[in-house]
Amino acid sequence: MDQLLPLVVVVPLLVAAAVTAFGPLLRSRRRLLDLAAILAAAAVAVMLCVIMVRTAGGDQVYWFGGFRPAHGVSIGIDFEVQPISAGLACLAAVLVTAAMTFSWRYFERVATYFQALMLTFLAGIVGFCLTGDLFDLFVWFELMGVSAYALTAYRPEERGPIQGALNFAITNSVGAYLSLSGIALIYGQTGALNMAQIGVAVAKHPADRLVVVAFLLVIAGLLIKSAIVPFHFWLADAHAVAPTPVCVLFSGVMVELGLYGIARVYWSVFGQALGHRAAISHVFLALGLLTAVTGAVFCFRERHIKRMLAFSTISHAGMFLIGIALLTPLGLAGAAVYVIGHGLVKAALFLCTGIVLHRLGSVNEPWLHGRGRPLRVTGVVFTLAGLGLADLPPFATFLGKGWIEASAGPWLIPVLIVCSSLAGGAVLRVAGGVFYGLGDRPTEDPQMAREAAEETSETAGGKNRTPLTMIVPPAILVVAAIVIGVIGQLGHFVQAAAVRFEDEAGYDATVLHGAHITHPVALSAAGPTAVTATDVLAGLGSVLGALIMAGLALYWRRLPLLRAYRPSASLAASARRFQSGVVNDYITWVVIGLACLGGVFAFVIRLAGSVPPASDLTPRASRISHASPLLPAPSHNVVTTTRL
Amino acid sequence: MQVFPFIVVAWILAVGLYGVVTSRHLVHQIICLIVVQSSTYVLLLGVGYVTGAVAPYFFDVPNHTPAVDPVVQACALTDVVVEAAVTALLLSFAIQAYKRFGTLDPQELAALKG
Amino acid sequence: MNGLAVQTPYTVPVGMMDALQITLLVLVAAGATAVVLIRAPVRQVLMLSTYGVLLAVLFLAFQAPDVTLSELTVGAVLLPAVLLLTLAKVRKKEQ
Amino acid sequence: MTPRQRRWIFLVAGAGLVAFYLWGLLGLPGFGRYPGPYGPAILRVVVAQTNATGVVSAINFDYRGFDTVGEEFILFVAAAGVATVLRRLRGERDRPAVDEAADRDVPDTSSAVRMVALLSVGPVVLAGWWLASHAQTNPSGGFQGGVMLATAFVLIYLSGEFLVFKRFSPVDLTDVVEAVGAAGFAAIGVSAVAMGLPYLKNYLPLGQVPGAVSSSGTIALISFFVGIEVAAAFILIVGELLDQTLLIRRYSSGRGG
Repeated sequence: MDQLLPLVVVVPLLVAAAVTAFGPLLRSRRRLLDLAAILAAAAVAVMLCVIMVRTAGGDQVYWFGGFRPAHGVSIGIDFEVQPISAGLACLAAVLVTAAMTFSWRYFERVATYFQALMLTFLAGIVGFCLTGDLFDLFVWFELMGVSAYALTAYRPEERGPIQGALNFAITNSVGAYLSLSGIALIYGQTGALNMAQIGVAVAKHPADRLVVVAFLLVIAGLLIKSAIVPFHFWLADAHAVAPTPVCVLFSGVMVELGLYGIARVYWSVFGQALGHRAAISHVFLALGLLTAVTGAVFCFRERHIKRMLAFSTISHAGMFLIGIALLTPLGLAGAAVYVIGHGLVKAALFLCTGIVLHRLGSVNEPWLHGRGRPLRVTGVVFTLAGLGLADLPPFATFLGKGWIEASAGPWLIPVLIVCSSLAGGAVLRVAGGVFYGLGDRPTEDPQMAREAAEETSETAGGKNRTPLTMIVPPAILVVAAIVIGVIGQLGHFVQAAAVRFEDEAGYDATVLHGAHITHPVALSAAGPTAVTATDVLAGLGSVLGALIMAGLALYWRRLPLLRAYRPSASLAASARRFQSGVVNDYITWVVIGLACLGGVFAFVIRLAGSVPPASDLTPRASRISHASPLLPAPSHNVVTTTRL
Repeated sequence: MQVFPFIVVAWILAVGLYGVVTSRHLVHQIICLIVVQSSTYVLLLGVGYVTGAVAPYFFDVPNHTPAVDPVVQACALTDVVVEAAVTALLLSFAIQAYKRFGTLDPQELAALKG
Repeated sequence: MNGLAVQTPYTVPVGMMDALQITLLVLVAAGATAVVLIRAPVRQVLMLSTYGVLLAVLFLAFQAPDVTLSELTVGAVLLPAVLLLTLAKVRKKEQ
Repeated sequence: MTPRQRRWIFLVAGAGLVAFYLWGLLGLPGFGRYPGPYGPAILRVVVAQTNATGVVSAINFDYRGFDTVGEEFILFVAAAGVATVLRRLRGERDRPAVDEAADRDVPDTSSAVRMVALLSVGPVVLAGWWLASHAQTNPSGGFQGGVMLATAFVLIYLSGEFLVFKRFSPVDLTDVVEAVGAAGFAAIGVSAVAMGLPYLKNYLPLGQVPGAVSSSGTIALISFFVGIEVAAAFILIVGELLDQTLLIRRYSSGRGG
């Protein structure tokens, strides 16, 4: 058994404890502890890369405490590692390393707790990605949450962080407790906590009402964490106030983790039993579209740079959900690459914003207009990252979006172009206005100005030179986004990983019966991953749209027809009514969202007649029996797959 | 009796959520969050109960006496400690919010923050 | 059907256990409602402590002594203590 | 939304959600009819495999020990978060270290309370350690023992001046002890990995008498470390809150309250 798997989670935890223990003892040599923390995060990233490559040939299962399942009943906890889960965890480790390197000189007075909290946050993410046990998933979800709450309120001197952290903590806690209720519910019927075992137990008979309710409750916490409309309100508050290195992690990987959780829970546990794949796909597609459009519109309207990047993350979360909701290997592969590309690019954008905050002391776009000219390198990196966000061809974001569009069909292309151009346009507007002084001085929105002015610099600011440790990480991240986008056979590797992720019967055989499956069964035919002309056209279209939107935003006073346009007070007021900052509203929206989703699910699955799942797919329960358990040789799954 | 415990679970969840939504005082809201979480304990232990079985401790009862499910109790134990941790953190946020804003009403907090 | 799997010194006839559990469940539901409806912070904390004790006794009826002990120590003693400390800090300004 | 709107919207949507939840709950196999294989599967093998009669602690510290590692660090992060958020800020200074009596007419603790508190510190500490060390025999474990120990320290505050409490639990020492507790648990697992065994494998000798204090290998050891960590974490949390209540006051800084 591969001993790397537990170390990947335990090493950051041990180093976090060591950093806290030696903090008071090593008052003088503070930098030693920071270095140790950064090296630990880097080591985790390297280990995860090794694991990802090694699992390409076949999933790896690791049973803690040596308690292996006996004839289908698991009594311990297991790690079930697939390339997609290891890849997401690796992205998280890379971003944590970059964020901690960035904060080497960023914070004036770094208490020892910052590194410890970042490392436990990383451990929570890695544990969440790799675990194969449903309650373990909740425990790591909670560890990641508590670390995030403490990191959001890391600067209690300011007013904003406390209020943002409160909203974040209360909303996500309610989500976590609903997820736990869902886990308890499904445990009541199947008596199992291991995902594969639950999947097999639940797949034996068509989905009854308990499975539907349990599925929705379990993904309730995950929907809130992945900021899907109408559960997304907390994200903008938490983002706008968290310290910049922390925002890198919130946007780069924490939101995507919620979506990974939904995909994992759907495919490994509930997918087979729920059946009605087309209906469920349509429900989540609608949610994804709604989130993508809402995020993009709010992003373009926002003048507070961090809050704008937060809304662009919401918009992209919607696009990832669209990719996953297509339920095809190509869609999932596209979402995976899009997540990695977006994570790198968004992290670079946040780090550059951190540099602006460090040097100029504000994130209020109107006030910063033209003041960013001396920050030449930061300006270049920010603009490149903005183009990446707008899906410029060489970037990984373009590759991912291309596959999603190829898998969904032509109807999705205009929607994604509009969303990308709005989100990219907002970022390019900031790039043009702040770093190059293009366009006219924008009018001050008093309300947002007060909010952005609140964000005093996290350090004394006003330094004349950007320290190297602050400019190198974003540059490396942008280059990495381009390199990943250009790798040749990436498509084949990620698509095979996506097929493996969606193969439920293979997952059960691997976990419960120790089979080593090298050729997972594709539920629906894998699509072409070559970059086609339409992809390039779509990518260029969205970049062009972004440039046009940025130009319009910067020069709208001079354009004849737009001169009369005043940003209507009603639009701002209505937006303010929704994004009210009152946590009571957010919980109400959570309840409304869940009630509606519950109604839709109940209607779709129960009333539409319980189509026996067997006709949809290869029944996972029966396949296990004839796939002769404990077969040492890779079990050849010779079963015809029915196209969706 | 088959269903009554689960009706109580749904009632506690509903009351807890009502408290969180209509609360005008942060500490009151955090306490209602504790009530929401306590509904998960009752559900967990209710799901694992076996009629006529003893507690899963065999120091004075023969080994293979039919016992209640110990796994849910381990999960509930983990959950109680998680509750204490999250509540302590939320209360420290509430203290800081009071020192910064001078009020504990979420409505005014949002207004003051701008 | 006496519902008894085996006779041990601790098993209670099922009829009596049902009645015990039903009353405790009703008390816990009432306790939860009371905790939420009381708006005065200090009184609410005291009610939370009572609710913790009620929950602990219910878990005893569910044959879960371990959870009873931790609910007693955490839910009925430690959390109210921490809450009262918070309220002491928060209420001081109003005097 | 205004509070009134919010109340009505919640009543409607909440009713829908609770109805949906109840609709699912009624699908359960009924109270008292636990169907699952997990519980009986563990109950069959637990005494044989771990020689522990306290099955819940055996699950918490051995079968599902990895959950408990995560949960320990949740408590560790919460204590670190409380310390981070409540630490003394630029605009605040310690008040002269007199116990809070000036602007509140609080009578100082009566000698009866001091006596009872002082007398009960000993038994409470003893009970705490007894609970932490008997995880594998009867319904007790690291958590309950640790919380009991933390309340013992609060009794010290009740029995004497707050400064006595501070001398007994200086923040730095508590930090170190808490980190040692959490790291100790994770390190036991790593020691198994170092010997080529799976993480958290119970490799210590199990002892002869099931449920004896010395039996069931690493379960007793892990419970000991968990007890330390939980006690230290809650002492830190209570200590920080006591600090806030008694010592830290906002003084000169112009920004006011």
